[in-house]
Amino acid sequence: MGIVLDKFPVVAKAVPGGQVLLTSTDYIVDLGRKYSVWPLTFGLACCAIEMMVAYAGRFDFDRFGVIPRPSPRQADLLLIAGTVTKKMAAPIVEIYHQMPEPRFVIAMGSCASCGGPYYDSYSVVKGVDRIVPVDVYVPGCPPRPEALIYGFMELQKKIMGMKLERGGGATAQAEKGSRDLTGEAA
Amino acid sequence: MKPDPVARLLAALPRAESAASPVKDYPTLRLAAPADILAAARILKDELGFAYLEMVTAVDWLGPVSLAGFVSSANPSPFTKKAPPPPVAPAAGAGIAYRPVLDMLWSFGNLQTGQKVFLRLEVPRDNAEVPSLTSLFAAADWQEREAFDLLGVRFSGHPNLTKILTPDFLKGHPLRKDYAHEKDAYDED
Amino acid sequence: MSAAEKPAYPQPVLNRKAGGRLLTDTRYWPTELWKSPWSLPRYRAGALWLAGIIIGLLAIGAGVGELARWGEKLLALLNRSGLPPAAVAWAWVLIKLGCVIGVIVANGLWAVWWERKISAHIQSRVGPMYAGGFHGWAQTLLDTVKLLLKEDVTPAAADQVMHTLAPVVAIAPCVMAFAPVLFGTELAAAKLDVGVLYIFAFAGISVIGVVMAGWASGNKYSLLGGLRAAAQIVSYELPRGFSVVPVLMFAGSLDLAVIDAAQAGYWFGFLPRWFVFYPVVGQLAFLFFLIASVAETNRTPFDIPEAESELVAGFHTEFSGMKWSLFFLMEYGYVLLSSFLLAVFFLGGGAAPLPWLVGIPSWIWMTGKAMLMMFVFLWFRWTFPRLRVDQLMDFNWKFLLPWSFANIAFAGILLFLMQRGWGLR
Amino acid sequence: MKTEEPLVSGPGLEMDTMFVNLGPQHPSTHGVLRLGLTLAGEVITKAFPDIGYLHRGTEKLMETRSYHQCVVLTDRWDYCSAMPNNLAFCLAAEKLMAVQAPPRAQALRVITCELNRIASHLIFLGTYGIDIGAFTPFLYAFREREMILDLYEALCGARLTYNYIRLGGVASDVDADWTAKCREFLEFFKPRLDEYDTLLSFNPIFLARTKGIGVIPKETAAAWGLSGPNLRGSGAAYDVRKSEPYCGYETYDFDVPLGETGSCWDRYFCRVQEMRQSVRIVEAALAALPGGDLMAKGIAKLPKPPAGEAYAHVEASRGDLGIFLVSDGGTAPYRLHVRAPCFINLAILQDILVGKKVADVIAVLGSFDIVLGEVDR
Repeated sequence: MGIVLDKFPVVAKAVPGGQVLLTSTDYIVDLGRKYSVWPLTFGLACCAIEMMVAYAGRFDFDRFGVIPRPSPRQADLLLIAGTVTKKMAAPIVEIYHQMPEPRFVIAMGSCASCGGPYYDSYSVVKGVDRIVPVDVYVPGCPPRPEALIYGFMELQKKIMGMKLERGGGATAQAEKGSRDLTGEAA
Repeated sequence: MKPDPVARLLAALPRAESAASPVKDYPTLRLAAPADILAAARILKDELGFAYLEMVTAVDWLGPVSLAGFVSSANPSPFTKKAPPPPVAPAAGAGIAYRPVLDMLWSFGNLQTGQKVFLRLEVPRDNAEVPSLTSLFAAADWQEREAFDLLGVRFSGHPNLTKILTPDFLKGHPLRKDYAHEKDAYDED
Repeated sequence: MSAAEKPAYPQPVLNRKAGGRLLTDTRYWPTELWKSPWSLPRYRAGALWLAGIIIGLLAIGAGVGELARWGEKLLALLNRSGLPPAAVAWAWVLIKLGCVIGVIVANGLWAVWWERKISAHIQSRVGPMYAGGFHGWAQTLLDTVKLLLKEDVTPAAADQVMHTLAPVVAIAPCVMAFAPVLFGTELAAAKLDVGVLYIFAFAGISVIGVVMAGWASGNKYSLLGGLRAAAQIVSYELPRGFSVVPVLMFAGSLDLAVIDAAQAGYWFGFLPRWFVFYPVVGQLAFLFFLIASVAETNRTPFDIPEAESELVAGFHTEFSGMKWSLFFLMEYGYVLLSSFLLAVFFLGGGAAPLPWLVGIPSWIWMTGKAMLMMFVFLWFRWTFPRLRVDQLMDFNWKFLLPWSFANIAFAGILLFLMQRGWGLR
Repeated sequence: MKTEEPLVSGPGLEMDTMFVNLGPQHPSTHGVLRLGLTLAGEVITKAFPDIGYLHRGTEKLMETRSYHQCVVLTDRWDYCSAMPNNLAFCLAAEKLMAVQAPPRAQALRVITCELNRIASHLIFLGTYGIDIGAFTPFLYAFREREMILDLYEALCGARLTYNYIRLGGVASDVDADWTAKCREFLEFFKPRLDEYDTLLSFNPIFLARTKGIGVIPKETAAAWGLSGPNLRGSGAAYDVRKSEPYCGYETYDFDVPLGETGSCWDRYFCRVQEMRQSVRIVEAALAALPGGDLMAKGIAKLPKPPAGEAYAHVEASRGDLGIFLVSDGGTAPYRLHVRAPCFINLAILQDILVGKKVADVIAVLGSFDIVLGEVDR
């Protein structure tokens, strides 16, 4: 039932003053997405405790408009907080595909980024970017809540760079590795 | 006076004897045959009040661990361009009797007196078959499944002896010293 | 420590600030807050801001005056504008409909932000701050912009038509139920003399939308949530209806305007003749209606249909984007509806609490009381744990319903005494 | 307690059941636990807990790590209270090396472990409130916990994975400013405990949801091998700090709170009472903090303990955490088995969830206070 803006850039370019209209729509849409990124309540290991502390009173994630949503259908952000084991890899991919576009992924902690202290374990996926495209990596074991919030603000900067011409972040991305959300890399 | 559990067990089980190298400062009893464990557990539970099964595990005495069981991430570290070496290269200890055997361990506790008893049993590595204690202690259920999953010890009479920790597609028993890990979908880059 | 006793490896130097104080000095410790909260400057600034906002609103309200007058002026303007009477009637209906939908949507935006701020300050944190400037006032606006542009996911296992229809069937009765609701002494979209009956009739339909959502999502959690919602809302309709009967007996009619008029005047010069101040009967009826309304709107301690910790997100697990926000709009719509009903039935909607407060128009009093009652709804959510399904049903059928019947009997006795002249004049 | 028995039962009258996955991703499974529930309406007829979603195989990794490096991996088992993990491993290794930590280090170990017990029980208090539906105690509990984390940050530099208790002693020393701040926290914390009692412990709805639910008699608790507050909630007085005191626990006087019936509320209230006892212990330990150095002499950079087997167990916040350590004289432990209390406490769910409603599943699961890092290791 949401408004579909895929055709809007083409139409806006045809209209004489359209470019201004397009950039201002981009700005408003990105502002809306930036200030209401809703993560999924999804903690795996020790980083989940630091994520809960980031939601709690002292570091208060709610200042940025963040409400943890239990269901993947209503979540925009998949915050992988903890070690991704091989047995948990399939559910994570399934949850990622259940989330509606535009969706983002933060790999919180060194376990989610590259396997961390379990770099030579037989049952750990060495980094979540092997199974899910990741937008922001937050180093640390576990990263401090301030580090998580800094990583989140990096994601907000990336979201501000999204353009409707590039499908507003809803374009199909490579299924692995780090994700190029705003097209600067190209 | 707290009854001395080891003496009582030595009397009851002729083939058992007090362990030569006990678990430090705990009474340890080494059994001779797998069948003895059920009898010993029943005596401990019913007569001596050791109604608390604390631990069921095993040690694989094959030799130093083989590095094939560890699969580090193939992408080398940016500084050395090589996969990181294991922190400690496993080497055979001097004067250690490595033998192809799984040294089983059961630990029973008496909540009232705070006493502990350790039972040891050596079982051949290839078909390690031990009677299950689930009929006497409900706590044995998951610990035996873990021993089966990680070390490959079969517990006869266990209601649901299946994998509990490792992923379904992982073949072999990881905590065995000669475990070699076949690369699966999540290991390549 | 002398050199000999130095530990084998370097001792980490604590990151000391100047003057030997540790990094974690006491300024950031909450213990300071517990000692004298009023001494901290930002609390005084907050209090001044609040007082300023309230006085400003009252001044604007007094300036605008009775909205009903403006309504009549607009209607007179329309009549004079030379349109055919049928067109005028249609235009007038559309204007009223626009106003009602505007109130509901504005309330949706306001209530979500207000709830997040209330819950934050109850929980010793600050809530949305950066969205749109001072205290994140644009938070809900930006949420809506994002929700509008979310991909609209209909799960494969879901019944497509029912899945799309469920939010519509849920929100439509809520908007229709607002027709007879009084926003000031005469300010209502439709003056129905069966207002109360109409409201309860339409308020009961949206449970069908909820059950449709539960069943059509093809998700076991939402099925459980939907069936729980059906059981809860239907069974709490009864005490909600019966707890209002004493009010109807006192006012003598189902028309909201008559109920509102019956509460004008003051006992002993200062106590307003609101139904909530009727001895025993008024307080009990108010309490039962409040509890039943909380249960109707699926809010804690009765929020088992979308119990977050058990059923992931209850009946709206499989809804994303705008469809999900329609369910939220329905919930806050019913909270607003219940607040206005509480204000009209028990708190003498439109009547000033003290005789000498005359300058302020009735819609300010009505909205103020409704916001007060909405605050109670929002406050309940962050202080109560959640009841279990069967406890909730036992509470309704074994406590709330029998007591609301008994309350009707008490009302009958009180009415009999009043007519005999012994009770209140 | 079976909350609801189907009144009419017999052949052909069974209710058709529905299989629901309280899946690896669920708001109140405290991590990645999958509960396969077979539901008849709202009542559960069969429960199958499926774990292993956080199995990182640390027992295998430790066979190629030196003893100092193993201490780092112990923090990640029960990450809500990492100190007792370090302590258990260090006690086992010290038993092998026949080394004794100096008195000041032992006192510091007691202080940090008890503070960690308070922090871990505060996490439990917060998340159990959310499971039952009250969101606010979570925030208050985490506000107090932040103050403890500040103390840890000043002492060991980390908030969650401390790596503070090392082989033969502790890493860093405590100065006057730290002890003053610790006492200030204890003074601040005592009235907060009474506040939790009014806020949650004696809240009528909370009592209705937890009293008399998930009752475990003493014998069943012992048979299933429960430990810690779960066992003491059923009335069995077994606390490792009393039965086998380590690190000087016999010198502090504290009593062990016991529950009466073993219901969810008893387990919850045992933990709240334990926080009060931990405050008493920390105060006593701070008062009688002996001088002296922090590390035992003769611990090499790459220790090679003599061949042998040792078992050491401590009273961690969640139960009786034991480490069975086997050394073959090499630089790495030859075999290390963790007697994880959460792993063993979780097994009882298969038995007591039958006959409960879905809401009770969350109440019972929450009352066991499991941490998946320790369940799966």
